[in-house]
Amino acid sequence: MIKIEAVVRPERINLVVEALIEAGVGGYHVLNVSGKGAQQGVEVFTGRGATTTVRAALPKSIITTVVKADMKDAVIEAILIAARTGEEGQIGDGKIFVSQVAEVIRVRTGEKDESAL
Amino acid sequence: MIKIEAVVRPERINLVVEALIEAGVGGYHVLNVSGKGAQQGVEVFTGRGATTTVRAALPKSIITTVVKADMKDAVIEAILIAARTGEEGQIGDGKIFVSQVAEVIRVRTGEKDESAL
Amino acid sequence: MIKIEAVVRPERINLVVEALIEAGVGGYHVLNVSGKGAQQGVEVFTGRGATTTVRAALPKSIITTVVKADMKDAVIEAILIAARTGEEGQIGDGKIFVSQVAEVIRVRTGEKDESAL
Amino acid sequence: MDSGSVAWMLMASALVLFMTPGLAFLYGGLVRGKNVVSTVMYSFVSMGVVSVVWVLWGYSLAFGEGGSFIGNFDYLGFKGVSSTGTDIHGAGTPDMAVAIFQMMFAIITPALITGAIAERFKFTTYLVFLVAWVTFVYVPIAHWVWAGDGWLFELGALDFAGGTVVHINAGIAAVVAAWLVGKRRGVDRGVEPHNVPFVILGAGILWFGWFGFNAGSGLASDGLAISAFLVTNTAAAMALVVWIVLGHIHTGKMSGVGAATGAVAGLVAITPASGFVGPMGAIAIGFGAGVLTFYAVRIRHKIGFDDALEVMAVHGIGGIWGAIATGIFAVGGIGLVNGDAKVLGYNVVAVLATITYSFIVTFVILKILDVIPGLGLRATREAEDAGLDVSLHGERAYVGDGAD
Amino acid sequence: MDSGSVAWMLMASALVLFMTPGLAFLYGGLVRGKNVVSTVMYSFVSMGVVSVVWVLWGYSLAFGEGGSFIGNFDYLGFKGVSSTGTDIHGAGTPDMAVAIFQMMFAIITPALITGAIAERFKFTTYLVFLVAWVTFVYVPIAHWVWAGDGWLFELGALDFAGGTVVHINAGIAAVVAAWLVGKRRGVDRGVEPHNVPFVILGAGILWFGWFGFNAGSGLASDGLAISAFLVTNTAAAMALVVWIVLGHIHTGKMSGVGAATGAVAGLVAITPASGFVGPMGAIAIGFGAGVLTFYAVRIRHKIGFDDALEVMAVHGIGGIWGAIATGIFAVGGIGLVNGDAKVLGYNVVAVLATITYSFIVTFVILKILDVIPGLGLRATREAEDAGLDVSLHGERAYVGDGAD
Amino acid sequence: MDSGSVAWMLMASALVLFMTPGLAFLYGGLVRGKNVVSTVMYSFVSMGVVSVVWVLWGYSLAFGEGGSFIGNFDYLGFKGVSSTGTDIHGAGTPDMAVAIFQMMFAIITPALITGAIAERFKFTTYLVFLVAWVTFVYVPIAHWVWAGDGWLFELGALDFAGGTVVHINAGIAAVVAAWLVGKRRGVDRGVEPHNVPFVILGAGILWFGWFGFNAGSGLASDGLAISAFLVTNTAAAMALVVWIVLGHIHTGKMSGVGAATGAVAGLVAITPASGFVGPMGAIAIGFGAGVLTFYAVRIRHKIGFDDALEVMAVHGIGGIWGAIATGIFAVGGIGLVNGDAKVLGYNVVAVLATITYSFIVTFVILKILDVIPGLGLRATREAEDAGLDVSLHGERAYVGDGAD
Ligand SMILES: Nc1ncnc2c1ncn2[C@@H]1O[C@H](COP(=O)(O)OP(=O)(O)O)[C@@H](O)[C@H]1O
Ligand SMILES: Nc1ncnc2c1ncn2[C@@H]1O[C@H](COP(=O)(O)OP(=O)(O)O)[C@@H](O)[C@H]1O
Ligand SMILES: Nc1ncnc2c1ncn2[C@@H]1O[C@H](COP(=O)(O)OP(=O)(O)O)[C@@H](O)[C@H]1O
Repeated sequence: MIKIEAVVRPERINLVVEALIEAGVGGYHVLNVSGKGAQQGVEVFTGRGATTTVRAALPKSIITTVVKADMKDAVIEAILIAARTGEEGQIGDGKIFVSQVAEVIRVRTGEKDESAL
Repeated sequence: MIKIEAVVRPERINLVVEALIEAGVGGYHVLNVSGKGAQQGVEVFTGRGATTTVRAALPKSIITTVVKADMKDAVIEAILIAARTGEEGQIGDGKIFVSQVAEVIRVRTGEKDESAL
Repeated sequence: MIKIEAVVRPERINLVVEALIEAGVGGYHVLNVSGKGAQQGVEVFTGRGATTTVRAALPKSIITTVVKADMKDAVIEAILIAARTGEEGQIGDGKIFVSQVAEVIRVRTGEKDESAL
Repeated sequence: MDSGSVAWMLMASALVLFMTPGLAFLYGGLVRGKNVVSTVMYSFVSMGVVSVVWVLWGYSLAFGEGGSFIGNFDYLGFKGVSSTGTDIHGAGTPDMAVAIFQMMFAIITPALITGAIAERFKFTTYLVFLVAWVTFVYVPIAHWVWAGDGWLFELGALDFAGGTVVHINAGIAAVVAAWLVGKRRGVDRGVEPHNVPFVILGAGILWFGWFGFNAGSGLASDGLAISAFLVTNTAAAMALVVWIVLGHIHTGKMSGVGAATGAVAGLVAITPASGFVGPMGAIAIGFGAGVLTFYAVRIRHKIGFDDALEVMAVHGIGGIWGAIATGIFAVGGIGLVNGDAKVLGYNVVAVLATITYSFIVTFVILKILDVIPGLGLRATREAEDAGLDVSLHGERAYVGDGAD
Repeated sequence: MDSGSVAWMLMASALVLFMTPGLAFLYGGLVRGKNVVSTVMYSFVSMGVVSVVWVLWGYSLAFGEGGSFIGNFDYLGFKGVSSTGTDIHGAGTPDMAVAIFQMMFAIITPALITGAIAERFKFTTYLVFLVAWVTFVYVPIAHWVWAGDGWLFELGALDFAGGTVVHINAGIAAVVAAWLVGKRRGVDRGVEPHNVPFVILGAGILWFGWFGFNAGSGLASDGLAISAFLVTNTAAAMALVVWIVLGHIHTGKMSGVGAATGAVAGLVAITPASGFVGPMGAIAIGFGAGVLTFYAVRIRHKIGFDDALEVMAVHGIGGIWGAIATGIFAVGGIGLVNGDAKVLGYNVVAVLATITYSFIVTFVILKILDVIPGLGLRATREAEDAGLDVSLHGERAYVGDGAD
Repeated sequence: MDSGSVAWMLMASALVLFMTPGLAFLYGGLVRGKNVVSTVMYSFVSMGVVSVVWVLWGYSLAFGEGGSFIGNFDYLGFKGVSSTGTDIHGAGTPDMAVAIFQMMFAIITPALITGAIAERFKFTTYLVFLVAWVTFVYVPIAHWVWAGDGWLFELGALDFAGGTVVHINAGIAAVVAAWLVGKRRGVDRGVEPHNVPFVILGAGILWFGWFGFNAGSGLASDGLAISAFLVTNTAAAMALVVWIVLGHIHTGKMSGVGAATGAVAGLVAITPASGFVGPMGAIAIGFGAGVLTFYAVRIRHKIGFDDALEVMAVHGIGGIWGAIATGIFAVGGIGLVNGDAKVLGYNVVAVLATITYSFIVTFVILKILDVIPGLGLRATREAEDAGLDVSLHGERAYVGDGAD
C-alpha cells in the first residue's frame, strides 16, 4: 500500500478533499503546518504594527491518504488538478510525497492491509 | 525499525499512551488532525445557530511511535485493545499504519538506530 | 529520496530551520506535537492552581524535509548541531527519523522526484 | 445640570463604545480563522474613523437645526457644544454629553453592516465607505428621527434608542453591500464559526453595553431609564430562550452561537420600544424577535444570498419587528394593544422611509467606490483565498507554531 | 428618587449581569477543549432562562410580603413594581431598580453551580433544573435573608451582598449535583485547564463586576457604597497574593489559574461582610479566604470527589468563612472583635439553615429530574467521550484546520 | 456629598481597575505562545500586590500632608480616610472614593512597565520589584504632582490624569528594566504577536476603561468630566487613524496590532491634557501622538534595544508629547496657542524631574534586586527557552491536544 502526503495551500484543502473522495480513497486526514519551499515568505507585522519582518514559512495543510498501489496514479492526478492554482500553477502550490506502507490495520475489526483501507 | 502511526479517537489518546508505555516503547508523539474514514461526519451549526451543515472530517488524534521490529506486533496489539470502543469496536475507532524507518538518531548523543529508540 | 523527520525542542526550531537552509534543503515543514521520550514530564497545575499533576508528554516540534539521498548525512549533521543544547546535549533534545520516499511530485509543474525537491 | 444624570450618561456612553469591540468579537468568532483580524478590524477601525468624522462634521449635520432633512454646519468641530448647558437638546443633560452618547451610535452602526461583507470586502475601500456612509446615510436618518426638527420626529414616529436609525438602516445597507460585493468563494456548504467562545464573549459584551444603549436613551438617570433597562434585559432573555428551543426542535442540539444570536435579536427588537413598553410587552417582543429572526436566518440560508453573518436577518428583520412592535405594545394609551394605531402607522412610515433611503444611497455610494481607480469593493481572488488577514493586514490571528 | 443612586444602581446591575459571561470564561477556560461551548453555555443560558423566570414569578416569590419563608404572587410579571417609587423595599431607590439588581444575582447563582457538573451534565435537563432550582431553592433563601419579613432578616443575620444566598447556597448545591451526576470519566490525574487566558479574563470580569455586586448592595450611591467598594478590592487582592505564595511554597511555581482562583475566593468571602468591615478587616478576611480555599482545593483533590471546578471549595468554603468573618470583624460594635458575639451567632444559624435547605431541596429536584423520562442528569457515555460541544451543542469551540 | 459624583467615581474606579486585565490581554497577545501566562500574570498580579501595598502604606505616603516630596504615615491602613467627608482632598467627593480611584492608577502603572521585560523577567523577583517600585518611585512622583503640597503641583505643572506620574514614569522605568534585564534570546528578526484578537480585546478594554481614567480625574460628575470624556475618545480615534495610514504607507497593509497601538498612544497623550483642551486640541494631540509613537517604534526596532512591547515608544514618548502638548493646547488662556508659555515651562520641568527620578531610582532598585541571593532579574536560560509559562507558572496557556 502507498501513503500519499500532499502539502497544499490551506485554501485548497476542500477542493483536494473532494477530489480524493471522487477518486475513491477510503480515508484521509488533514493537518496544518508551517512550510517553506520555493515560495517567498510574507511580510508580517512585528513591533506593534509599525515595523515588519519576513516570515519565511507559510501556513500549509498536509493531507495524507493511504491507498492501494493501483490507485496511486489516479489519486496523484486528482490532487494535482485540485491543488494547482490557475492554468500554470504558482509557486507555493505544494508538493506530493509518496512512500511505502508495510501494513494497515483497522482498529475496529482488526482487519488487515488492503481490506482495512 | 518500524514506525507505527495510529489514528484514534481523541478521547482514547490517554488509554493508548498508557498501553504504549506498558508495551515498553521508548517514545511517542501525538498530534491532532481532522480525518475521515468510514465514519459519517457530524452535523454542526452554521448560520448563527439556525441551520446546520454536515462536517465530513472529524477530530482525530495520531500517535506515532518508532520501535524495534520485534516489538511491532505487541505494540499493535496494545493499541488495538486501547483504542477499540466497546466489545465490537465502532466505526471511527481508527486505523494503524505501519512502515519502515531506515535510521534513527538521538540528537543528544548522536547514537544511532536501535540504541537510539 | 530520503525523508528526514526531526523531533526537536520548540525553542530550537528557528535554529534548525536556519541550519537546514544553510545545508541547502529545498523545503521543509514544521508542526507542533506533544511527545515523550526519555525526558521526564513536567509538573503542571490542575485544580485551579492549588494542586499539580505530572504531564508526561511535552511540547515538541517536528520538522520534516525530503532531500536527495546524497544530502542525507549533511542534513542530519546540521540538525544535530542546531538542535543539541549545550556541549553534551540534554535529555529531551529530540530524535531524528530517516525513511525512504518513493516519489515526489511538484504540484505546480508536475515535475517528478529529484527535480521536484 | 443633574450630576446623577451626567454620571449615567457618561457611563452609558462608555458602555455603547464598548459594544463595538464586543461586536468585533461576535463577528470575529463567526468567520474562518484566516479572516479574523480583518473582521475584527472592520469594527475596531470604526471607533477611529467615525469618532473623527462625528467631531468634525457628523454631529453638526445630524443635530444642527437645519430643517426637516439634515442639520447644518453650526457645530462643526463641536464648536459651541456646551459641556454644561443644554441649548441644543433641551434635556436636563448637557449638550456635549448627548453629543458623545450619539457618537457611539454612529460608530457601531456601520460596524454592524460589516457582518454582511466579511471575508471579502477590501479594507482600504471600507475606510472610505465608512466616511461616506456615516455622512450621507447615517447622519440624515439620525436627523429625521431624533433631531427636534426632523420630519419623522415631528410626524410622531417613536424610536426610543435607534431601531430605525441603527438596526434597520444597517440591515438594509448590509443587503446592498453583500449584493454588490458578491458572494464569497467556496462557502456553499456554510461556514463553521472558528471560535465559539469569542462569539459568546461578543454577545456578553453587547448585552452589557446595550444597557447603556437603551437605558441611556432617555438622557437621564430616572424611572424611564430603569424601565428601559428592565425591558432590554427581558427581551434579550426571551429571544435567547426561543432560539435555543427552536434550534433544538430543528436539529436536536442547542447552539452556543444560536443563543448569542437570539440574545442579540432580542436586544435589537426591544431597542425602539425600550422607552415605551412594560415587562410583559418585552416578553412578547423578545418572543417575536426570536421566532422571526430564527426563520429569517434559515430562509437566508435556503436562498443562499451571502449576507455572511446574517445582518439583515438579525438587525434588519429584528429592527423592523421592533419598530412595529413598538406601535403594538407601547403603554400609556398609544399602542395598538391600547386601541391606538397611530404610532404603528407612523412607525411603518419611518421604517419604509429608512429602508428606501438607506437602500438607494448605500447603493450609490458603493457603485461610486467600485469604479474609483485604486478602490473597488472586493479584495483580489488571491487575497480572499489566502485570507484577508495575511493579505491585507499582514497578520495571522493566531500563531501556533514555533517556526520562524 | 435620587438620580445619583439610580445611576449607580443601573450601573451596578449592568456590572453584575456582566459577571455571568465572566464566569462563563473562567469556567470555560478551566475545562478541556472538547467541552468549552458546553461549559460556557451553562452560564450564558442562565441569562436567558432566569431573567424570564424572575420577571414572571421569581421576584414576586422572593420579595412579595408573604411571611417569613416565602413571598407571594402580588408582583407576578413585575405587575405593580414601580420604576419611580419605593413601596416594596423602602430604600431611596425605586423598587424596579432593586428588582433588576436582584435579578442579576438570581442569574449568576445557578451558573456558579455548573462548575461542579461541567463536562457531563445533560444540557436539556440543566434548563429544567435552572427553572426549578431558582424557584424552589434560590427564591426562598433570598426571601429569608433579604425580604423585610424574611426570618433570617428578622433574626438579625447579616449578609450584605449574598454570602449565604449566593455563595454558600451555590456551593452546597454544587456538592449535591456533583455527587448525583457522578464522576467524569478519565479525569483521575486531574484536568489541565485548556485556556489559561480565558480563566484570567473571566476573573478580571468577575472582579470588575463584583464592585457592582457588593458596592451596589447598599442600594445607594453613598459612603457605604464607597466603603464596600474598597473592602471588596482589598480582600480580593489579599487572597490573590495568598494563593500564589502558597502555590509557590508547595510547588515552586506561581499559577495564573491559582491567582484567578485566589481573587475569586477573596471576593466570595468579603461579599457578606462588605457593608460591615473596614480595610484591615478586609485584609484579614482575604487572608483567611486565601488559606482556607487553597487547602480546601487540595483536600478536594485528595478525596477525589468530582466537584470539577471547585465550586464547594471556593464558593462554599469561601462563603462560610465570609459569613463567620462578618460576625468576627464587623465594625460599629457588632463584631466579635468588638466584644459582641450576637451577629456571629445569627450568621451561624443562617449558614446552617442555608446548607440544610439547599442540600435537601437540590437533592430532591435532581432526583426527580433524574427519573423523568427524556431527562436524566447525565449525558451519554458517547457524548461525554466525544465532548459535549459536538454532541449536545453541534459546535466545536475552535476550528483550526481547513478541512471541510 | 454629591451622590452623582460618588456614582461616577465608583464607576470610574471600576473602569480603571478593569484596564489592568485589559492591559494583560494587550500584552499577552503580543508575545509568543510560550510566554502568555507569564505576560498576563505580570499585570494581573499587580491587582493583588499593589492593592495591598496601597491600603497599608502607599496611599498614606502618596497623599499624606508630609511636605513637598513625600506624604506621611497618617493614613496607614487607610486609618482616618473618610468614606463620607473630604478632609484630605477637599473635593466634593469623599476622601475614600478618591483614594480608591488613585489606587487603580498605582496598580496599572507598574503593570505598564512589564511590556519591556516580557518573556524573560523572573516572576518572583518581579513581585518584590512591584512592592519596591510602587513605594519608592510611583508614590513620591504621585505626591509631587497631585498632592496639595507636592512641589510640582505647587509649581503649577498641569497633569490632569497622569501623563507624568503614570506614562512617562512607566516608560522610563521600562527603559531601565529592559536594559538591565537584557535582550531576549533569538528575537532579532522581531516577534510575531501570537494572538491578535487578544491585542484588540485588550485595546478595547483599555479604551473603555480610559474614560474612567481621564473623565474620572476631575473627581466629580460635571462638565469637566464630560469634556475630558470627549477629548479622550477623540485623541484615541485620531491616533488610531494615523497609525493605520502610516502603516499602509510604509508596508501597504493595515495592521490590527497597529490600530490597537495607535489608539493606546492617543489615549496616553491625551491623558495629561484631558482636563484642559477642547476637541480640536484633542485632534491635534492625537495626530501628533500617532506620528511620534509610530516612528518611535520604528526607530526602536532599528536600534534593536529590547523594550519588548514598546513601552517607551508608546507610553514614554506618548506621555512626553502629551505633557508638552498640554502646555501648547490648553484652553482658558493658559496654553501656548493662547500666547501663554508658563504651563509649557512647568510641564517641561515636571517631565524632566520625572524622567530623572524614575530613571535613577528604578536603576537602583533593580541593581539591588539583581544581587540579592535567591532573586536576580532574569529567568534561567532553560526557562526562557522552554517558555516562562511552563517553567515559572506550571501552566501552558493553551492545551490543544488530547494527550495526557
Ligand atoms: N523538500 C521538502 N520537504 C518537505 N516539505 C517540502 C519540501 N519542499 C516543499 N515542501 C512543502 O511544500 C510546500 C510548497 O512548496 P513550494 O516549494 O512552495 O512549491 P513549488 O516548488 O511548487 O513552488 C512548502 O511550503 C513546504 O511545506
Ligand atoms: N486510507 C486512509 N488514509 C489515511 N487516513 C485514514 C484512512 N482511513 C482512515 N483514516 C483515518 O482513520 C480515521 C478512522 O477511520 P474510520 O474509517 O472511521 O475507521 P473504521 O474504518 O474502523 O470505521 C479516519 O478519521 C481518518 O483520520
Ligand atoms: N521512539 C520514538 N518514537 C516516536 N517519537 C519519539 C520516540 N522517541 C522519542 N520521540 C520523540 O522525541 C522527543 C525527544 O525524545 P527524548 O527521548 O526526550 O530525547 P533523548 O532520548 O535524547 O532524551 C520526544 O518528546 C518524542 O516526541
